[in-house]
Amino acid sequence: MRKGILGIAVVLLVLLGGLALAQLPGGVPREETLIVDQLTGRVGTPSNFNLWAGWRWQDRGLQQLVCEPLWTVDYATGEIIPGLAAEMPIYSEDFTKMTIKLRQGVSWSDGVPFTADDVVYTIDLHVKTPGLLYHGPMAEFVDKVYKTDDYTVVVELKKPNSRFHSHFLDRWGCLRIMPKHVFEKVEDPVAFEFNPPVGCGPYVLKDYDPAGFWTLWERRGDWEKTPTGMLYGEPKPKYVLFQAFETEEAKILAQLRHELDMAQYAPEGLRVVLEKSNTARAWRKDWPWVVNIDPCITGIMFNNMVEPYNIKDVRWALVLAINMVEYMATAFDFMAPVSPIHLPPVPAYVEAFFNPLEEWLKNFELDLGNGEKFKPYDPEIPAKLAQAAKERGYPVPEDPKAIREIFGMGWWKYAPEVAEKLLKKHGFTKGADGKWYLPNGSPWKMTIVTDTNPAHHHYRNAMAAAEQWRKFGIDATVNATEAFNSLHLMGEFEVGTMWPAAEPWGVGVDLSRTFDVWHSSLLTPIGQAVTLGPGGAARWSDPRLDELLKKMETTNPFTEVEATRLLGLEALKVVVEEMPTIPTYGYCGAVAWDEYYWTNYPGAENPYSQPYQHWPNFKYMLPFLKRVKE
Amino acid sequence: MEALRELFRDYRFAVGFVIFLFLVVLAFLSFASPYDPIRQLQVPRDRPPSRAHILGTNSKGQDVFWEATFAIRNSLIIALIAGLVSRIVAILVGFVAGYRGGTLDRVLMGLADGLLVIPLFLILVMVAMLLRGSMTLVNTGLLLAFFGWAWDARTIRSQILSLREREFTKTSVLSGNGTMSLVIREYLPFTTPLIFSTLINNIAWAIGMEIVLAILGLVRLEIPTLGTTLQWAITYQAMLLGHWWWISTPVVLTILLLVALYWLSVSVSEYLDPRMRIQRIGARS
Amino acid sequence: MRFFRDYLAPRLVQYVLVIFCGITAVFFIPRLTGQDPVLEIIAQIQAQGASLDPLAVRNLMETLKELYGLKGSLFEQYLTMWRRVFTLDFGPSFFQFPTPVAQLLRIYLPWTIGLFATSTVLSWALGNIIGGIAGYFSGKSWSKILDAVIMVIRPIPHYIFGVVLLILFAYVWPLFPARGLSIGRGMALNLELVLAILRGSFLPALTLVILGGVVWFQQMKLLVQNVKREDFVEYARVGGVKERRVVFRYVLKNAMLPQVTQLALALGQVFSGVLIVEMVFSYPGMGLLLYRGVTRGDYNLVMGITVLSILTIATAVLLLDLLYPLLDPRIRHR
Amino acid sequence: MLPVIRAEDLQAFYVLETLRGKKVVRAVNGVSLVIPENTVYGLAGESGCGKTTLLKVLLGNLEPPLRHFGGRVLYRVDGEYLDALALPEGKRQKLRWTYISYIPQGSMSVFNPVAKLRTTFMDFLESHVSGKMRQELLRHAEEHLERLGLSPKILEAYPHQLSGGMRQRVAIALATLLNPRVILADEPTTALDVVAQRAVLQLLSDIQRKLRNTIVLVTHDMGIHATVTTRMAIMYAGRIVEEGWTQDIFTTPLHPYTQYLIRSLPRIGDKRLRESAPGSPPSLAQLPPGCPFHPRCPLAFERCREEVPELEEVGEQKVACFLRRASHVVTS
Repeated sequence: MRKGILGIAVVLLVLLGGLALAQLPGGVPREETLIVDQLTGRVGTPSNFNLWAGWRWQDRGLQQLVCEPLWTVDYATGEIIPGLAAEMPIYSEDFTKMTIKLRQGVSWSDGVPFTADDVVYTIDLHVKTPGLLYHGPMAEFVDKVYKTDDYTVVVELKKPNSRFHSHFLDRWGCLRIMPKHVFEKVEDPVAFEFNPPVGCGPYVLKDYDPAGFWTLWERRGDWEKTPTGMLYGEPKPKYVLFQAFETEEAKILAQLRHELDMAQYAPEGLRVVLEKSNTARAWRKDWPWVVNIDPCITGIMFNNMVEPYNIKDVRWALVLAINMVEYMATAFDFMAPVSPIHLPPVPAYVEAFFNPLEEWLKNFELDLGNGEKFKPYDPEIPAKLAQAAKERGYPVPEDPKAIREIFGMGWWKYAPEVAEKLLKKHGFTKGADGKWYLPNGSPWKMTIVTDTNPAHHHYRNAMAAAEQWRKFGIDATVNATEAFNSLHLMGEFEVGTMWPAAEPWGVGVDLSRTFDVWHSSLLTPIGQAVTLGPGGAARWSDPRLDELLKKMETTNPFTEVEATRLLGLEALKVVVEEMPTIPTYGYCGAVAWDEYYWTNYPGAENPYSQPYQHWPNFKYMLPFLKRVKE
Repeated sequence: MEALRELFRDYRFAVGFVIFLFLVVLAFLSFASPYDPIRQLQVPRDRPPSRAHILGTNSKGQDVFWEATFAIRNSLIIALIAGLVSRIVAILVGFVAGYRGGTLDRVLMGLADGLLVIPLFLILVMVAMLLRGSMTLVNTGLLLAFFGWAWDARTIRSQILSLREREFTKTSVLSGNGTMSLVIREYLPFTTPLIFSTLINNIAWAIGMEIVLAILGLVRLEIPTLGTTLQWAITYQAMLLGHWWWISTPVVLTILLLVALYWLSVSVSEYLDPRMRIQRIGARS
Repeated sequence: MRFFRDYLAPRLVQYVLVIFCGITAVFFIPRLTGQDPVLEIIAQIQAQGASLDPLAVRNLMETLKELYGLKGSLFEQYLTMWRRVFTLDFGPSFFQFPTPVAQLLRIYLPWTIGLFATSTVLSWALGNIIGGIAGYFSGKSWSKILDAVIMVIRPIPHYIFGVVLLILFAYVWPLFPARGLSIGRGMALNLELVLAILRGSFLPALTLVILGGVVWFQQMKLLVQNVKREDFVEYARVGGVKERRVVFRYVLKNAMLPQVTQLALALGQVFSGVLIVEMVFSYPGMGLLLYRGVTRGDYNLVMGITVLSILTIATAVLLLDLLYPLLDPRIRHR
Repeated sequence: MLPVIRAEDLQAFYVLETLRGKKVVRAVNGVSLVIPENTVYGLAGESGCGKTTLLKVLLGNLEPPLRHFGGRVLYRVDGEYLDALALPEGKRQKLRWTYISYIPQGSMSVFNPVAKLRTTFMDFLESHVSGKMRQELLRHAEEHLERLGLSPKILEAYPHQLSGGMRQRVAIALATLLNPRVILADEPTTALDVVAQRAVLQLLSDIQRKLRNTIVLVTHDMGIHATVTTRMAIMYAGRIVEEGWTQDIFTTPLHPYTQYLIRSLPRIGDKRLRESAPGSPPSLAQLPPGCPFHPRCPLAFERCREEVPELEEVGEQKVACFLRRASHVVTS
């Protein structure tokens, strides 16, 4: 009988093995298909593509391949790319009117031409329909919207707004234009499934998994009638397959077997792929491999409404208690650039903000009491990090410029003795056991709230910070919880690792998006949800910042670029002085590309586009890809 | 003492005991560890086994051997709490339900079935999430104990039910022996092997469950246990990066521990089984 | 009639009670987690980059609460929940909004039932038969070797076992896809589809069958070693009854009886192994859905899955309880 | 009077292998017996003296840890003596139930609890009778039960549905299904109440009378021996210490141990406390030197502690005691 079972097993294996060459969904040919990793995981709403009504896993290809926004920001340069718009928005002098010029010759994927009617319809519908995501800002600001001709739309505003265009500026979502001819036939635009989706982008839906593991897209025959086609030419892959993986291992194995072309990993996963595959590459061809031109900054957030974190000196003491070299070793194995300010040190920002600020940073002083001063900035941190990374066995370049590119511009000194002074100034005491006690005499216990995914930067920051502060003498523990977001928004935390500051519009010089959240009018008491996350969760404000924000509101970011930049610079100084959140290092994506079927990815040596497959700009990368075997 | 000597004559007991003792010694070694189990970057990272670090070092900069001593200690603590506490409940419920029968039996078994029929694991996950911040060793053990008794209570009860049907119960009851003496003198010897094997199974289950919870990230990951050690090795891709010394340590320790327990249980239950003992000791019939 | 009163009726009462208590517990536990699903959704929208102004957020929160059935007091929500249970309409999933939970269940349930039922039945049958035979011939060397191998396999965590299988059979010897199943929308029911399903399900099923089977094997082996020493077995053997008959009709049949009860109860333990295996192999099952639901505080989804599981498992246990007398005459003819 | 079974200097020990060497339990230690045809032959002795093991050896059922160390067991089949322990297993299996059968101790549980009795009967029949249809075999079983005064309807019952006494009688019926020449019955009445005991003993006697075969009746209850058996042997510490006609043994017990056993019987009108031998039988793993009974024997003397007495004939009886040598006088 056992023989029988064995026999059946063998037959089954052979049968299955015979069909081993894994077929792609829909039987599309592998060499014409680009297979990419679905960053946000399995799609929860596989049959629903209506991204105007809620979160629809838009990175399944929807925002990359189907939707063309009016404008997209290239976050690596800060440059704004007009898509459906023909040029930048034109504001009236008092910022109460915005005019949009539209691109001509574009058509929807079902052949209907794209015109100003679509834009007017979209804005109108949003003003009228509360269930849509962008109903709020549209209803608040739009007074009237009309077209002056088929390719010009005018939006008249109820009150001045110099950043109204940002609602249509795509970075990870914006108000995209709806196909009027589809939606006007629909009774309830919120419940509408929008399946199949109709867009101005270069691809159309071919098939998808009802369980949400994958979505397959096919290039439009008339791709030249899309902004992507007009701007950059024919997207090369005939098909694009978005595939979700539940575990890192499965993703790695798929890429090693050339069943996956573009993927994002934790740094360890990236190392495996690079070690085991001859055809895989990362954004940089050499160490540290990862994409460090991301516009997001990671770090630590204090709840500024909770004692003792409402005290500036305490926040600063905690900064000085961090040994950044050890911190980076624990957090990201030296692979990310550190940042002393609330922006990531990407090239555009180095030029616009880091270099101009460097002198100020070097001279910046903390008041330790008794007239004692301390200059906390340490420009040597990158060199120290480079040394440590070299000792770890990584091939670190010698060139100081390259070192600053990889490790950042500088960070804050490791000065526990100064931290001690700052704390003692406020009545903190240090016991004989080396543990810190609060002014009221009880031991200093700290819970750092963080996300549950150990591969995420939030988690890594929390672990590294807890480690440093434990060493300093604080009883710090990490609480990784699913309620991470809720706790932050409701203010029910003391220290957390939410983004320390919101990312600007890509890396444009306009920092309004970063600082808006800290306007005093938005300050929310504990127990009530903050409405502007994530930075708002810090529950902090400053009159100086309010002043600067007011000025920003009346500055046109397109025509008054320098003034906009200078306002940002001043705001950065205020935030550094007060340190309501601690910036640590710039977000890094550990991207791996397989060059078995496709090549000419936008790597560090040729950064013609941003490198992620989950950002909307992905469509602008596709025309540049090349088939390896023609 | 005679019993132990008898047991040691069984090679499975002897080997199982030696392995178990070895693991307990390892657990105790943790008290002599030169490293803090929670701190990172204490030693060079990712080094294969060498004289300085006999099981190598991991990607967090910890010595794998010394971490393992903490892991085995903590896992044993969790499993023992879970196993012993749930055994007490299971024995009480099983005996009372099985012997008394009637309404009490129905109520108790209804309770046990209720616990079993709800997808236990789901509730466990939900409660673990609720308690994650306070999932210390004791709490994890108690949580597992809370979910671990129902099954075995049912098993023990059915054994008692079948014992109740046997002649000696009737004889004993007719001859006016008290309930306690019946339970202790007649039932306990018959159920002890079962209780032991359920204990071992439960410990195995608790250790396995702890690993599952750790892999899902539902315990405090900085406390080293077999599960969290494994979870960190998985997170850092130890398997695919070829850090075999790191990932195989918790796996091998788990296997050793469970094999040792299995052998002990089989051997002990054979020893305690009166029928088996007759065969083993001879013709005292 | 007595059979009904003494055996059937208590079990039916118990069945109803178990369902009631189980569902009530599942209603309350997630509400203690301090997670607010509405806030989680909003945070998600914010984190994904939509820019919402305060007023919009407030409006959105109200709308979401309405939709999710989170309005009103806890007691009102509890009543709503029971109405939903009876209509099997659990409203929309929170994090997969606006997909109705019922629709998600329709998509995922067949996969899990397919994988879980097959692997449970197979592991139970194989584990018990092989374990029974090995227990009967426990003196033979093949039995000892098998026992040793299984002893070592049993403690291996599902995750490790699954990943090792994946490495072996999806990479080193690429028989199976690492990507998991790829069943499209409009795939017709034909041989190709069946093969695709088989290929996608083979490794997960194998993991579950092996790791589940070894447990049954060990239990059965111990049971058989006890039953083997029962008088009636020894007597039959001494009396010259053919060995095959002794093994199957005397030993296995008697040792299987407790295992039937165990099977009924094992059904309740589904999720741990299945969940991990579904994760490792990207298998579109309920375990996966459930875990995501739990981690996102998706009450409706968790509710739907749990209610369904409780109903299914309680019914399965009841059925097995009702079938049991057919197998065991001692219960049937009291 | 021809023997059906002859045992010659049988030695069978339990050998327990442990890490620290072997442990030997001398359960059957040099037993010679002649069991004649057409009798009820009794075997008496306290618990733990090797009676059950002796039956196992007589049945040829030696499984580890029980091992054969010497001596022979001879069956007289068709006028020829066969060495039962030297026979191949298959041959031995064939003789079971047709030549020799066995009612084990605790035979209450000899039936498969999840099968109807009919199935169990058929299992035994089909294993021994070839070339007959199921229907014929079933009829045979029914007829057999009827002959023994039991209703054939019980074949449709499950074991747990029968009373203890009834189950025991069915067990006897099962053992005698194929008219064996010898039936070894190990404590068949121990767990039964007095009424059921009488019914079972009655059945055994009836069978013996009808089939004219031999029943070896093992029990520690001397009362049963007195009423049922014709010849008997007394066993102590793996040896036969006395053997003879039952009547003789009860009137003139020769061995001090036999005397104790008989004195322990309750007698009507006897108000004295029943006496039994002080102490308990020795461990079979650590036998005392000399006569194994000497530690409990009030009459023991020097020689008893050094030499083991052989079983010798004293008149019609046989006894293993130095006191009963021809030179000694019977004093009791």
